[in-house]
Amino acid sequence: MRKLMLAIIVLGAMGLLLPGLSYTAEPPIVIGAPLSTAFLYGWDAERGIKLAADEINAAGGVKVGAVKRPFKIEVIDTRDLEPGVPVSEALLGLEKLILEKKADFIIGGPVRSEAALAAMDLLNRYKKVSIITTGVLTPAYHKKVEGNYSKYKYCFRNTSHVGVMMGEFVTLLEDMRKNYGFKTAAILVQDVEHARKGGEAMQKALTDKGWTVIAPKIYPTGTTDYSVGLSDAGKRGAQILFLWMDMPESTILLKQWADMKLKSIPVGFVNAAEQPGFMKASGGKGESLIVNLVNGGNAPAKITPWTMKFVDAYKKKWGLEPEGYGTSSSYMAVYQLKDAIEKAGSTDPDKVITALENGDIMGVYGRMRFDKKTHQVIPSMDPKEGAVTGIIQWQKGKRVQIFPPKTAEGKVVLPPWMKK
Amino acid sequence: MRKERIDRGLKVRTEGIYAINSAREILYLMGPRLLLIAGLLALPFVFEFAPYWKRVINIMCAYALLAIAFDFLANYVGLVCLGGAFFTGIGGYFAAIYNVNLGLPIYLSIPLATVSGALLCTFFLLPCLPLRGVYFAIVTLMYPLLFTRIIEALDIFGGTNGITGLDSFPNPYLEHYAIIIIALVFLFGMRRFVNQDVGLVLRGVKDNDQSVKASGINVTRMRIIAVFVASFIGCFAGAYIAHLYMWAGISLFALDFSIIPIASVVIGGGGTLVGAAIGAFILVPLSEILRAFGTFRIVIYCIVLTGFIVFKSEGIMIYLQRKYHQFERWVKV
Amino acid sequence: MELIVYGIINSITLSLVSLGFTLVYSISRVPNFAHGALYITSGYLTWTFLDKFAGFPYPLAILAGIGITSIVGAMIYQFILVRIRGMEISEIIATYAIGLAILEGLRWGGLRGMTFTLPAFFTGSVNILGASVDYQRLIIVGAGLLTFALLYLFTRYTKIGLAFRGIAQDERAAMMLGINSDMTAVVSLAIGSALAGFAAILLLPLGNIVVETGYNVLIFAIAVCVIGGLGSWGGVIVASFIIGFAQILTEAFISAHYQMVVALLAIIITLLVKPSGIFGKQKELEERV
Amino acid sequence: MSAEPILSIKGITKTFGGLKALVDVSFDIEKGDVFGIIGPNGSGKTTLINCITGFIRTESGQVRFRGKDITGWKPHKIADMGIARTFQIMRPYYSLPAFKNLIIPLWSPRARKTGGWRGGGKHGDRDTVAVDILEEIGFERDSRVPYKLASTLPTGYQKRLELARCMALRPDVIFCDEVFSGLSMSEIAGMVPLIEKMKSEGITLIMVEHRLRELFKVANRVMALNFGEKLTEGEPLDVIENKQVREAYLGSEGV
Repeated sequence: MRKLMLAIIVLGAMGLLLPGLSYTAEPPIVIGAPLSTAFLYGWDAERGIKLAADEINAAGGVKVGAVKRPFKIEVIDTRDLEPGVPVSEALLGLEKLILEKKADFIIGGPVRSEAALAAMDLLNRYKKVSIITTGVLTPAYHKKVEGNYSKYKYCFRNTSHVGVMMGEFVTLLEDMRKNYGFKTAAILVQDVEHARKGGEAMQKALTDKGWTVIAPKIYPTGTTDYSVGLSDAGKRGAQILFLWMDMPESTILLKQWADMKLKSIPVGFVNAAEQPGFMKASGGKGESLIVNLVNGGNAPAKITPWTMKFVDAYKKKWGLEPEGYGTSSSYMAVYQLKDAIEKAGSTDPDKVITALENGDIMGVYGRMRFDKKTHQVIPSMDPKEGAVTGIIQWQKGKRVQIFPPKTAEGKVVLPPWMKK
Repeated sequence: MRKERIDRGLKVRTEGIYAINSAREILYLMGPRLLLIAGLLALPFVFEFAPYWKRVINIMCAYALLAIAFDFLANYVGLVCLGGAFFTGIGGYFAAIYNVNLGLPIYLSIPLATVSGALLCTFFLLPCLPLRGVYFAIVTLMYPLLFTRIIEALDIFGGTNGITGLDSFPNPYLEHYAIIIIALVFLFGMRRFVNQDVGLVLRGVKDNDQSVKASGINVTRMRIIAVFVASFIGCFAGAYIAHLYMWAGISLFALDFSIIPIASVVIGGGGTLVGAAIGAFILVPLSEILRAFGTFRIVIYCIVLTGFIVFKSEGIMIYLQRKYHQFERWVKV
Repeated sequence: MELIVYGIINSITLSLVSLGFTLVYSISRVPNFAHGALYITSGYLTWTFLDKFAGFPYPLAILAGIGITSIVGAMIYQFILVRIRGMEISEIIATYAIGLAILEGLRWGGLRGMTFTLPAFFTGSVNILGASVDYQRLIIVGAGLLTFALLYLFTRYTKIGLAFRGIAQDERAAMMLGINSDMTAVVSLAIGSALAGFAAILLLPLGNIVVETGYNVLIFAIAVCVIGGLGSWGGVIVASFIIGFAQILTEAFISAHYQMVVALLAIIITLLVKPSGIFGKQKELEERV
Repeated sequence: MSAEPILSIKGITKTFGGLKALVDVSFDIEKGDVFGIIGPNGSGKTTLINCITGFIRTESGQVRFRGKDITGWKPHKIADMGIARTFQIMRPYYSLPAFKNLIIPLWSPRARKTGGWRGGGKHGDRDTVAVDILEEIGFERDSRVPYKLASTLPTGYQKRLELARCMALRPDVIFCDEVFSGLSMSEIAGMVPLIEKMKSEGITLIMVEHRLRELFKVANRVMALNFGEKLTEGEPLDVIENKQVREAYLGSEGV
């Protein structure tokens, strides 16, 4: 037992020594990034953050008052997207960033909604400003900020949420109705809170607009066969398959759809279909699929002058196109933070919060402003007014921005077997 | 040449009976225990300058409690529970409901959640208690999954988002000492309990339940008592974690809460209770140190675990005990 | 009508997934919790051969994938399980830990994201009884039935198959008759792993290769085996059909998100009503005290 | 009073998946009897005990103890009534020292009722009683034997421990399942007086045995089973003269 104690003490000493890194004249501003790095939403956010920080540091750093301080990025693997890992594990990771890595600000995750919601109390406890840039799509997040501003004022989110995305989808579908005369939609969603809520909201919205909607089919995570739902949708003449899934098995659904040659076009939030590699993975069967990448700039597009600059810089640094949701927003969050710190002239949380609330910069995916009450980025269909989404369609194996109209580079193309 | 093992002077090899003559001998016996108690109590102060590691202490003690519960059930009652997460989940949700929905203060919600959680767990496990063999293991493995799915499907208790906004502990020292002291109390309490007459009967159930039945004792009732005790410990850990992170959600039923305690018991040494706790004290910090390796730490972790099972199945505790009570020397044959 | 078609496909998929697990358990009494990991390993290896070595023929890659998986399975027994044989809990923990190590190791080694997949053998679909079925699924059904038939013949008419059955029924007696129990256990693990790999090759083209599938496969394999009776082959097939159809019917008539709840409830009810499973014999033996 | 047998078994039948283990077995046992049950291997002796003591459910038939129907009761209830049993395959509580093995029966509701453990409430009391019982049954009190782990005891002591476990319950009836088997002659010689002592204390004994010679020294009535069927019942010597019994045993035991 003595050996054990000794071991614990030695381990503890290591823990003490680790943060004691080299001390420079101008201490860096530490940004902690709690991310589930083994997953798309984790690693693309990590790359986005690192890219932005490198750019800023190369330009001399952040001007805090009279001195210029660099950004330092500390990434930690929270594992929160892995099944079987408790949220407390992710929260412990967050605490490690705050307490041991001495993070001044948090950007990125936690990625899973429930972990992010649980993290809000911790952020209040340690008084750390955080910008959520990936994962978390639940409206509960900003509603919680609004509900108890003084407690949760530390929490910002610069990506979209289900409510906004629904509006965008409805507009898109309405456009398609006008163009092609579609009127029936089937809804297939994953059994998680935000997807289910999304499915319900979609059903209601479309019914209100006069669509025939086949009641949502909710699939548990890990379902491997969708034939029943798909053939049902096909029989009832659905022209739109509205999907909301962030599980890998959604590829199965798309392959089945292509094999069945259903006379419908899949539209939705499908995490498996975001990456450039998806086309190869699906054996070309994802052609015509319309996917929401949540924010513009997660695929090459011309939204603002900055967009392609960002895409090119990303390609240069990491050797591939931005892969999916979380890339552009994580990148922007660093710039928003830089802007806020410079305006506040300090890293004091309260001052930075005020500065973030008043921040207004043109970014990769439009104008970036936070709502003062909810700390949610203000969305818009027009990049000049607010943050725009990035809905793309897979056309000839490439991701083509098709929505919002002001940023569109191409038109919706129907699957070959749908053309009469 | 052959290795010879000789008992140190004091210990008479009749299982638990000692003849104590001097203060030195008392110290010999009590020393390790005192060291453990003092060491644990001192931890929050030792890590005063590494605040993050203070947080690890809390989780470490919570896992130690779960490991003790597993060790007790598996090695003293013969019920292998693969679902420690079931206990933490139920305990955590109860704490959240009491604290958030009913507005009870933290010093009421934790004890109430512990008791009611233990009752509920026992109730759900009742059906598989009369059975022998692997059924208890399979059912306990399935229950956390089932509850996750039910909460998900019925969208109750906050659905997949969980319940947030639980009260945290009023001050960090209370937070540390609440769990450290409770862990110590359960540790030594359970060690005492298994040597009480009731505990002996439970151990009898493990060795030979038929014979216990033939002795006129209702085996199922004994198992109910044991499951209640274990789930009491587990639910406390769950309620504590819920309050520690001010949150309860379906991932309180996560597999880690089942696996890490089992691994702790394997590494620490089964059937000693102390070994279980020590296993957790080693594994949890180890897993923190390895955090930088990302998922690779799970690989390291699993290899260590397999290594222990295969090559050192007695575990660290029993090994240390042997080294402490005996010395070895090479003799010529 | 189409529900029946989909039900059959789903059931055969399930039984393919769980056959390897049952085979290992029935012969060597090792609950192989690394089953899911072996499943993914085989898929990943095949993918590696296809992707890294240009022009590698697909059938050869499949053979290599299954072959290596089966060797891995045999090695797990030969080097690890043999030392803890008979201690059920140690076996569970050890196999589970190995499985976890393989899966997380693969994840660490680069198996992340959703861009890994195997090509389907044929693409396109056909209409059967009003249900549209793609060719890959037809192949699965065919291959599944063929596997059952081959296994049946193997255990009835070949020497080693008969030895397997002997061991499965009474290990001690079989040992007295000169059957090497360790050797058969190694072979059984090799065959069980190969079956897992075979199932993976058939099923993975439907979706993509991700680590999570490994965990799901394990859960389904256990579910099917518990309901069918641990170690009973007939039970596996019957139980797959029960769960398979239960899932399809739940999806069609209640709602898809109760699928998992139904499967888990089925397990718990089975355990409560007939703990040994539909075809299990353990209860009967246990009663003899 | 004397008209009522202490244990009365009527028409017990049990099959294991088509195999008939017991067919319509009936017999009565008077208080104070030492009742022997003999028969070749696989004739259903142990199954019979299991049926009577509730470890196996019977398909039909009735077990009455002191006039009370106890058919289908749970084993622990039957033990609580005062029917103790030993097991053919001994498995003492290996992880406990010998004397601690007795804590389990002493803790049972029956032992508390019958005063096997005389109140007091102090922790040490059961230990004292346990050592007393062990001494009665032939463990040397002052040696280390009663304090040794049960797993380290020699077979003879394990058999005694099994009997001690029954005695701790203060039972009215004890079923002994092959207590002599696996013992050396000298060990058996040590056991016989124990049986006689129990008999003299008024305990009814039912003994399943292969060692007929030793059995006949103590038993006053014997029943023979073969293939689950009762062949005959009566005085030991009459039974052994029975033609069917001899046929059943021919070549298998040295009668």
